[in-house]
Amino acid sequence: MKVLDQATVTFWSRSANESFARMAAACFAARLDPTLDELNDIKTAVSEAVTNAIVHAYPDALGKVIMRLRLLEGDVVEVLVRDTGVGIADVEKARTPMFTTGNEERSGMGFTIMESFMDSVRVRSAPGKGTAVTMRRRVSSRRDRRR
Amino acid sequence: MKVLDQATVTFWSRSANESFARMAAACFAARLDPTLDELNDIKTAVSEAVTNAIVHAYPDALGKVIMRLRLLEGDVVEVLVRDTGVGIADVEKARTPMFTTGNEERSGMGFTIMESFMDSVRVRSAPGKGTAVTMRRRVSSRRDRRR
Amino acid sequence: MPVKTECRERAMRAYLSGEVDHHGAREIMGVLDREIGQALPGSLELDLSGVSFMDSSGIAVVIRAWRRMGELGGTMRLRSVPHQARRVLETAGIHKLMPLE
Amino acid sequence: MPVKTECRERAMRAYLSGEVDHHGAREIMGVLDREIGQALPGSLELDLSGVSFMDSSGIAVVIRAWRRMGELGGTMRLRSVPHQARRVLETAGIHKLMPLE
Ligand SMILES: Nc1ncnc2c1ncn2[C@@H]1O[C@H](COP(=O)(O)OP(=O)(O)O)[C@@H](O)[C@H]1O
Ligand SMILES: Nc1ncnc2c1ncn2[C@@H]1O[C@H](COP(=O)(O)OP(=O)(O)O)[C@@H](O)[C@H]1O
Repeated sequence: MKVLDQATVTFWSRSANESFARMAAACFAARLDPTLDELNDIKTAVSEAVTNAIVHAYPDALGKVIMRLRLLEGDVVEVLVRDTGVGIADVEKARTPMFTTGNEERSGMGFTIMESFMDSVRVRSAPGKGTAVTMRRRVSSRRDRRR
Repeated sequence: MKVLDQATVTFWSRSANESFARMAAACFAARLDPTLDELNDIKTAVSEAVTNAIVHAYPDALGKVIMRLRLLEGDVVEVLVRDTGVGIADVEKARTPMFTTGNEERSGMGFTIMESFMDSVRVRSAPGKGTAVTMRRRVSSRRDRRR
Repeated sequence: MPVKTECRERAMRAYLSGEVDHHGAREIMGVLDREIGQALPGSLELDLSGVSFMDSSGIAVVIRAWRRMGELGGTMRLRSVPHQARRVLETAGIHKLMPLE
Repeated sequence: MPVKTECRERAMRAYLSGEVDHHGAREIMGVLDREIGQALPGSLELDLSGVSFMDSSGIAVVIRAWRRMGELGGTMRLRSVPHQARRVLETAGIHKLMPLE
């Protein structure tokens, strides 16, 4: 799919940046004039992916989190959240609902939320190298809604 | 001044990104819990610097705009807006109120607004190399306001 | 404060507000743990009307309070759940564990 | 639409709304140019109550309309200017050119 525009946001793995990251993604996606529900869905999924990079990728240190935002042809928003942290050995297992290696502050529902709030979620990860989560969501353009 | 946190936002010189950039800066600055007026001042100044990079730096092409957001010790927000565009030959002249090389869509008040809405504005520029505008604004912390 | 509680005759009501994400969840859990531990209520009503955003960290907050109430032999319900938070909580099946209004 | 106009007995009122930045200014200028050119009003009142954000691009919008009204021998005033837009317009000294309420 053709990339119409793209922006990159880079930040440190501090929990205070979770809000910043999902707001930045929402402001970029707002360009497609989505409904409030669609925007909230994207914000929620981004919050999960970014929180994972902040909580799981760098357990004992600060690390960089890179979020690439894209607008694709056909009113599609793509968000890539990438870290260079510990990685995931078994991605399929990690995506199982309720599975978590975190403490009781984590519900293990992060990937499940991403999957149900976005149209597609692709995870690439290598232990010791890092994780990249690419999510896409088609939004209804104002054009369509007017019909 | 000690840097407490930092994030970088990179985007193309499209006018639709003006809104995205100032919102991203505001979301980052919101961490310091500024007043609405302070947040609006920062948004306005960022809008000017980013618009300049979009309008003036790359007259005939798309180029990259890099915005570095920092929280400095003492409740200070620092925003650096950098481009690798045409640069400014005479910065002092460019900063004069009403001076513009733009068409009648520009008022020549961009730098003046940045200067009056922020505590400090530093401009470094080299013709053919690009321009970097660094702005700082101390915000009143909630702590102070409670006193 | 992201949590306010009131308790009357062992019926506790807690009001969450703001963005319930990982950054904020720990403080909320801490307050709820403490208040439940002090009041030992027979029922807990968690009012989410002031929640502007919730992600899966909110699921953990709710489940933890629900477990605590279970240990005390009490009941728990969710009240005034905004649309976005409802979508998150329902994705996790929370409505099968407790009433969600 | 970021501009709505109404004209009664050569008194025009124009309502700007949304974010008046460089991205949006061109369309606003185009609409104002066209409407003023068609109605040839004796006075223009620019109502900014719906403006959620304005930067120096808004100054250019206002000055352009003011020049146009000057050419027509008419008057211009600004009405219901929100706080943030007022700060921007006053920094440019717009209040010395026309009433700003
Ligand atoms: N970016 C990441 N880096 C390392 N591990 C990750 C990352 N994202 C997810 N994981 C692993 O996948 C598990 C499941 O993730 P998720 O479904 O989001 O639930 P939770 O974050 O609540 O644990 C995590 O507990 C963690 O082990
Ligand atoms: N990033 C930039 N790259 C090149 N030239 C610039 C840049 N920023 C400002 N300038 C020059 O400085 C002038 C004054 O800028 P400014 O005060 O913001 O007013 P305006 O943008 O309305 O022209 C511009 O007209 C332009 O010639």
